[in-house]
Amino acid sequence: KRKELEEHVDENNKVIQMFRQYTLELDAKHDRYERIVKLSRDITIESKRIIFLLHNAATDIDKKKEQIYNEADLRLNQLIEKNFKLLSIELHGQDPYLYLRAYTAGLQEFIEALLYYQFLRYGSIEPWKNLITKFQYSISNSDNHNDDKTNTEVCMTVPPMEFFLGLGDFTGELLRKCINSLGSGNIEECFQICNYVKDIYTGFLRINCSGYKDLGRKVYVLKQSLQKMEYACYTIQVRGSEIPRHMLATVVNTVTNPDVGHEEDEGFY
Amino acid sequence: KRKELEEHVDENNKVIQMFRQYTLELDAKHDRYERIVKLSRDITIESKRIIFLLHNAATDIDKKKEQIYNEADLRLNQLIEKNFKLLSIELHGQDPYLYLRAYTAGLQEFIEALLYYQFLRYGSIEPWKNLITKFQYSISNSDNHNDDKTNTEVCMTVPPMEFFLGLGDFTGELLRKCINSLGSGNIEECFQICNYVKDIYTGFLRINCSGYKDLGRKVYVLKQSLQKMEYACYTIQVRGSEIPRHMLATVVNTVTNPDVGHEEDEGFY
Amino acid sequence: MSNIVTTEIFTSFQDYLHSEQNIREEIRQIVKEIEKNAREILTVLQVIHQENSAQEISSSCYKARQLFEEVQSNYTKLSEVVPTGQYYRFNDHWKYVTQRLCFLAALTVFLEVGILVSISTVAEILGVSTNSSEFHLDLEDYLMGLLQLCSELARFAVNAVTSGDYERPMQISKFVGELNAGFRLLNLKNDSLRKRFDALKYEVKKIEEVVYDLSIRGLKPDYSSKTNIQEKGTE
Amino acid sequence: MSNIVTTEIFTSFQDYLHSEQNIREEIRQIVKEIEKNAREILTVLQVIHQENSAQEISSSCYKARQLFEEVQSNYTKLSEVVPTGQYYRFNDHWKYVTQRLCFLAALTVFLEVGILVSISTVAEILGVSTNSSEFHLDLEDYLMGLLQLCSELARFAVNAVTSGDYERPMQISKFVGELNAGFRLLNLKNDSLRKRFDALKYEVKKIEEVVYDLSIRGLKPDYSSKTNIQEKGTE
Amino acid sequence: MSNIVTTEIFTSFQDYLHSEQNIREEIRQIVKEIEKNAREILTVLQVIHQENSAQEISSSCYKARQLFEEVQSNYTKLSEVVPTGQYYRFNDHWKYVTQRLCFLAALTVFLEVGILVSISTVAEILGVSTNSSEFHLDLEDYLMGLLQLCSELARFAVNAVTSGDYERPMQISKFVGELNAGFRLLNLKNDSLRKRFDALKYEVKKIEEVVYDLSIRGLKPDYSSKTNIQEKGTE
Amino acid sequence: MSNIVTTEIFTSFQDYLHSEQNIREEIRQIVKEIEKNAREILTVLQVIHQENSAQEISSSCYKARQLFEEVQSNYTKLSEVVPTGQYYRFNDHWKYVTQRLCFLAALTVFLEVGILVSISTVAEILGVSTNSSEFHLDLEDYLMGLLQLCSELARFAVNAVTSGDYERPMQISKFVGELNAGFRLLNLKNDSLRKRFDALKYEVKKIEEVVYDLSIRGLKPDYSSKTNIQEKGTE
Amino acid sequence: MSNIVTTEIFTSFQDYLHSEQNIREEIRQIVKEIEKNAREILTVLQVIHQENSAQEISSSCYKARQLFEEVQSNYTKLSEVVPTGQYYRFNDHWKYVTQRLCFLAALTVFLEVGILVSISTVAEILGVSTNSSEFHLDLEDYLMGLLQLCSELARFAVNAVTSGDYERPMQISKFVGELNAGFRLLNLKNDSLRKRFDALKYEVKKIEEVVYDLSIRGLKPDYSSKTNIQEKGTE
Amino acid sequence: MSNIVTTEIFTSFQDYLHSEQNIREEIRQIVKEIEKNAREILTVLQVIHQENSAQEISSSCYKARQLFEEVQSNYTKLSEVVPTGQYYRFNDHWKYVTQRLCFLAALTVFLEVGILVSISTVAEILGVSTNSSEFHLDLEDYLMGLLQLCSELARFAVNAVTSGDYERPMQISKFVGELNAGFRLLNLKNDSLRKRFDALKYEVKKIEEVVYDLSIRGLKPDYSSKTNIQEKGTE
Ligand SMILES: [Mn+2]
Ligand SMILES: [Mn+2]
Repeated sequence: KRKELEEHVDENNKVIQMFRQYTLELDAKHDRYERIVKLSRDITIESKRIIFLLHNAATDIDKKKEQIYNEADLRLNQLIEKNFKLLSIELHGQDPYLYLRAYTAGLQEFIEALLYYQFLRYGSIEPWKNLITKFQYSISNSDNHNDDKTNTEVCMTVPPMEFFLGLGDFTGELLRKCINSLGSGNIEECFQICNYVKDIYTGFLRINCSGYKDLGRKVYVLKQSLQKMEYACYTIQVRGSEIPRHMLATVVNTVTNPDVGHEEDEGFY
Repeated sequence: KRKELEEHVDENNKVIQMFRQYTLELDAKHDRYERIVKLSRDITIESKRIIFLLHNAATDIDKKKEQIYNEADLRLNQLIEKNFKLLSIELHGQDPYLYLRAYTAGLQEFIEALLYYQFLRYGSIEPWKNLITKFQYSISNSDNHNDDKTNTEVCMTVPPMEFFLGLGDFTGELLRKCINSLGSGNIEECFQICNYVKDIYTGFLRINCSGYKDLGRKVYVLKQSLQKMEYACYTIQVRGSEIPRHMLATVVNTVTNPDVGHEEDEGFY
Repeated sequence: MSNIVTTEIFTSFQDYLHSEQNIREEIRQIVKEIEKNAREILTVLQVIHQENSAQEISSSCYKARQLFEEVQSNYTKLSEVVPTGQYYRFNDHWKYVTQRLCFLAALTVFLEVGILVSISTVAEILGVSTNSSEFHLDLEDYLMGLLQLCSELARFAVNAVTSGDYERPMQISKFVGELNAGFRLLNLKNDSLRKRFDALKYEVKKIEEVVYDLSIRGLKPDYSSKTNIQEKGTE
Repeated sequence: MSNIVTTEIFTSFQDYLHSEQNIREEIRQIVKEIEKNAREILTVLQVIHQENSAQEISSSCYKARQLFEEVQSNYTKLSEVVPTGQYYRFNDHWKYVTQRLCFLAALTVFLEVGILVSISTVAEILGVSTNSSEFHLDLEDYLMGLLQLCSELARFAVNAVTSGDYERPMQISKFVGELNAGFRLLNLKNDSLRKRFDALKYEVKKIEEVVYDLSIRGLKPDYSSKTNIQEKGTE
Repeated sequence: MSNIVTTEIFTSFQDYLHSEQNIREEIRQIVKEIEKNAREILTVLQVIHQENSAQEISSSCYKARQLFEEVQSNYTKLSEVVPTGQYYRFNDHWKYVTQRLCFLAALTVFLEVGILVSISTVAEILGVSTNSSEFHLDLEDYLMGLLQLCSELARFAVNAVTSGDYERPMQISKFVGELNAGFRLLNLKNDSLRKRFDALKYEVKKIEEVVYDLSIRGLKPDYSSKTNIQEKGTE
Repeated sequence: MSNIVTTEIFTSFQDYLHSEQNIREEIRQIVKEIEKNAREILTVLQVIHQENSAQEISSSCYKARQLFEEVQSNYTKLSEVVPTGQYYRFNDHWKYVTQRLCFLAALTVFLEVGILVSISTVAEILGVSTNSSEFHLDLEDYLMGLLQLCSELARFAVNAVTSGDYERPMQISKFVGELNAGFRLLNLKNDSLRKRFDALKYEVKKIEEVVYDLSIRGLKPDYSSKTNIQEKGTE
Repeated sequence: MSNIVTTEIFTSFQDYLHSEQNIREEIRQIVKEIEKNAREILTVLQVIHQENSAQEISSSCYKARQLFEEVQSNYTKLSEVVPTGQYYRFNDHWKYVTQRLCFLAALTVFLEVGILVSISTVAEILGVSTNSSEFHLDLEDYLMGLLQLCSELARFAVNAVTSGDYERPMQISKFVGELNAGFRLLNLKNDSLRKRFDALKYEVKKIEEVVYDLSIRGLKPDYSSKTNIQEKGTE
Repeated sequence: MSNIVTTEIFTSFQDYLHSEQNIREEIRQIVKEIEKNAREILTVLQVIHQENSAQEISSSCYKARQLFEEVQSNYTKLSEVVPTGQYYRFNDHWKYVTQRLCFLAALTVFLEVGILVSISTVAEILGVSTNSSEFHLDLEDYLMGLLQLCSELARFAVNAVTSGDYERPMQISKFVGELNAGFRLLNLKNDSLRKRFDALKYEVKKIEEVVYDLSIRGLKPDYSSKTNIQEKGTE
């Protein structure tokens, strides 16, 4: 498009010829970067929505819970099958670390969503090495219009660091969940989450975070969250001291489920 | 899509009904905001490319110059006719200030490109009130599928502030142009640009910028740029003192255009 | 030549900024008045935290309603000063106090009839439009007001018990629970609303603790059997 | 239970970080060596700014070439330490010195034969691959090196005049002019390259001033008639 | 010639700057002493947080009063050092410690007689004027002191319960409640006073929760029937 | 009972705070006007940077003088609003613009008669006292103004050369050199004055380089032989 | 000639700088090891926050003691690397980790025998001198460690209650209260120690509230009658 | 019991902190004096930038030498105040002024005899030891002083030309060139020394441009034939 305008440049000059080549390279890199940023942005938004959806799974009706889990699973898989596949194709043949800054936000948010889903549904999370097996794709080489039907194996690069940054954010969602549980009388869950986060915190303490500013910040936030949860558990214990602990859950449930509670009240008081 | 999952929410509850409505409103706003951000980003990138193109107009061959100006004009108009039109449609019926933060970057970069184009081609820039006349659109109401062919008048809101922020950036491009001119021996242009920026600076001095942080920062940068240009002009004058001023341009031209210069050298020395 | 053009360009900008500053100054004066109103309404309604205030609450609501009339006339002034279609250009000035007044209106209505006030009713109480192309009530400001209400109600629940009123906490618990469920429907961005909503959980927890304290001591009134909760306020 | 899982997860992370730190430490040691090489080459080539250095230049280039051999072996070591496909994970460590070496290689070639060195030749001089999936020379680092070269040449032009060499400024003027034209073809983002390129304008200006000073005093050699500019260096 | 004029001008400035620095140095020394006094008074009054400290409180107040006499003589020194009409030029030096002493004076008076000390009484205790054209007590510093007092009293309420003193929290609740109502009347600017006042609401809530805890367990003394609250302190 | 006392205390505070806010509001309005004056004077004096402005300078000084009369009447208003002995309580409001006006007055006097204006003359031009117990001109503000002047003169020296006026830089060099020597005598604290003074050395250098550029080209007028430098301005 | 002198001067500097860099590198390696030890000790002692950890505490202290032996040998290495009289030249490297280890040593001793460890005991545990002319333990680092201890104990008090251990908070409250009183005696400069101490008051409050929560529910063990608190830890 | 132990521990700390603050205060007073000396020496030596100052330079050096004697006695006082082995604990106080005095001593020696002063000579001039276990002159401070010297000499070169002294720039060019080469040998860390050294290249360039300006106009004296450069200064 611009060709005719540049006639005034001496195309026979060797320097100009060199720089023509350099321009192509630079432009290709910038364009790819922009495309990856957009892909990452989409992943971020959808991951946030999945987390939102999962917070609604705090219901006692198992059927609804199962439905929500199934939908979350489906949408997480769609991210893997569609969005991350596109991302992998962009990164294929490139040094992924060159573009990491462009997609780290989306990747971390996805990991946060995935871990939260795993924790809710299965009570524990999968390690990094399981995660990376999900990101393997087979792409048909249909770019060239001949009948070459060979496939190329492609995979997403997920540096462990991004996994642990996502893990840090995940504990933020656990804090929300823990305090919500307390408000709705689900005491055992509250203790369970708190202990789980305690383990994670102790895990991070063993890591030498110096030189990794992001990680240090996450651990700091994690400690804040943990102390809020510990204080919540403390409150339960202190209040529970006024009646026997084993009756506590019943009382709290009675209190917070007025519909159900009404019938049971008769027996209790 | 999510409908079936939310059965556990009591849809007969009045509060829930109210919040269902609120959710629709909030989501519509966020979605519109996201769309506007994307439109603005496209405008930014294209405006930067037009500025880049215009810097290549520093050639002595008038025909090439004209070609570049024509292409810039075309592409600026495409932005107005296409991208800004889409933006206007998004903003139609909305309070534009609600979304200003989403599109101010693109708008300012466009203004910078437009002013630079005007300055290069016509030697002066148009005021804000001329600019806003360019952004008026007529949109057919073809949303409803009947034959209602009435049109709606729509226009882009360009607050004067964004115009002057763009104007500030525009002087940054003038600095580049001025120093380039000096390097290529175009002395008169150098003085001309410097004086032009002096006027703009004096104009800004009369404005009370307190409370407008962005504007204050632009004026600060402007002063830096101006002093660089003033120093460049000073250098010309001081060096010019060693031979009569009227011969200076010739000498510098001789020096910097070796191809042309070779023949004239004979006459001069 | 260019000098004259430049001068013209900048003179009109100067006028523009000057007139903007004038508008802002006028807005600031009116908002100051509204803030004073809000402070007075808040002071009037603080009676709920005093011991044995049950009887005084309805007269306080009445006083608040009178003060809301002043608020209305101030918002009318404000809407005349703000140019049409530029609500969000200036809304930083009144955003905060409007949220506060949404809280106060919602509290008044809660005290009067025990229900959640709708955004259109609040708009009416403040005397602003519900049409977003006029001077209206922003949805997010209304929602922020509701979150402030929850915080006040948590404190109210505690103090009601101190005053020996064991029904109020039950009413508040149900009310805040419903609000909480409502908020969970919203797709919140990582903004101030989200942050405030995260804090709501702690208030829900606090209220539950009060209800729990009552129930283990057998002080919990048989609230759910009282079908006519709204009527409580209006009696 | 979860405790064990957690422990496992973190232990492997700890190992990962540990091995990363080891790699970084090794890289740092090698880069330190390369920096030392670069400092030595720079010192050797500083001879150009001394008075009447014309004769010594070619022997300095020779010394520089020898030092570049050490550089090569150090880059080979580096490429063995950096895992395949992770060039950009660690490249902050050698980015700066590589730019500097691009500058020095380009300066050497300019002094030797008066032409602009290509990126592939620089890669060869440094002993790194040109294939971007291996340990290669980054295009932006090469370009930054060229911009540093222009800055050095501007200084060289000034000092050459002091030494009475009036041809060198003409050669430099032409060379930097072509480079400038080349850079103007690039679509630069608002990054460090762009900033450095903006500074280039001032160096171009400085060189033009030198040429101008020579020409008004009739000291300008009839440079353009010398068709064989490249040969100047090799003579 | 003009050189001499310039020199003269600057020499006289030098004297001026020098004398200012001397004044600041003197102020700093005196303020250091006052800070030491304040620290000692605070340490003496910390006894309130210890278990079963009821008997010791009045003797602590007595010790505090003695220390305030030292404070007075230090403020007298200070007022002699600060030039007339320049109170606000230097007041950054003593602002902070003065706020602290207002808090300590107000705490002492509260412990002694259970009432809110007036600004003129605090001025008297510190030995400064109330006339703003002399070395006086700034209103904002007094108010900041009161806010610090509320914070200390919230802590006191908690510790009193631990010591089994269930009346103290009731007294504190009433006292802080009134202070809170008072502050609510003020139209505060968006400054440090405002920020500190915003923190007050958390302390009020904390105290209310202590009272709540007593109420629900039937530990709340029938405080309102005791008409003679002031007398409690004076006994 | 104590409630009434508390209320009374706070009501009187409210009056106090209210009247303070009114004073600040009045000050702000007047300072706004003074800032406008200052901006106009600055704009008028910008003529010095234009090409071939020599003739217009004296008429610009005349215009500036007229504007300073408005400044005077505004400072008179200001001095009436600020209560006696509270200059330093409110001086943040006018500090900055006063420094700017000191700069502008010093520039005007320099353009008119080529000498350094004294603090008492500036005080006179602004219409304020020199007695520090009244509404006066603070020494530090005057010094800050002089430092701003040096910065403007450095720019002026450059632009004067561009206009072909080779005497002006000599005059400026001498003037700024003396000011620099004067400031060097002062033992400045580590404050804003110090920071600004540190910047002065770059401006001195800049001006020296201008004089250098003229010298080496034989353009330096034989300035020292002109004994009557002050007269230059007054002609 | 002078060239040779200059070169000699700089060559000797180079040696000097080189040896300094070597020292720093060695220090860095050893400090890295010490940091690893500190992290391990911290991890081991985290057991206190786990539910029902009472039995495991003494075995954790034992493990910590073993790790401190590694710490000792590392400090010994460190003291050999740092030249005499240059402790403060390099102490930025180990300052932070030393504070951390003071905290950990103090925590271990508190868990073992319930008393405040003295600086000389900590020095012994770390294997450094107490004589400030050798490689010693700096007083400020020890104090910072104590403040870190208070923060950990506040968290411990909360988690102990959750585990049903109601005596621990009483012990902690007494211990931290005494530390707080001690720090209050110090006239701290406005440095990091002061900032950290300001945070202590929140931790004291936090612990007091835990004790309050136990008191009001009648869960407070009759702590004061247990005269032999130190023995608790040693059992 | 343990209370008493704690109190004892903290009381001894208080003494410790108190004595440290006294040492710092003493140091501050002495350093203030030294700063005054440094300011005076700098003022005396500023004569080099005045026109036609050649004759006055040696008398200025003489005055500077006298002032250095005061400096010596102040450093002696300082060395008595600083405890053995704690030089680096307090050296922030005198670091900056010592660098400045190194610069001034080096300038004096350069003006006197045209050579680079050695670190031991500077230590002698300041009256401090060169033995790093006593109160000594830190190598980095000496190097910083040399870098400050280069900056002053660049300015001197410009002003010498203005005064018509065309030899001085040649001397300076050679001197700074050698210093630059010396610094280039050093492997500097990324600290303030490095930053300052990076600035040196601009000063070298500036000086080279001055020499260039002289060369192209045929004003360059035939400097290299003057073998006895050092003698220039001593004449
Ligand atoms: Mn999240
Ligand atoms: Mn731009």
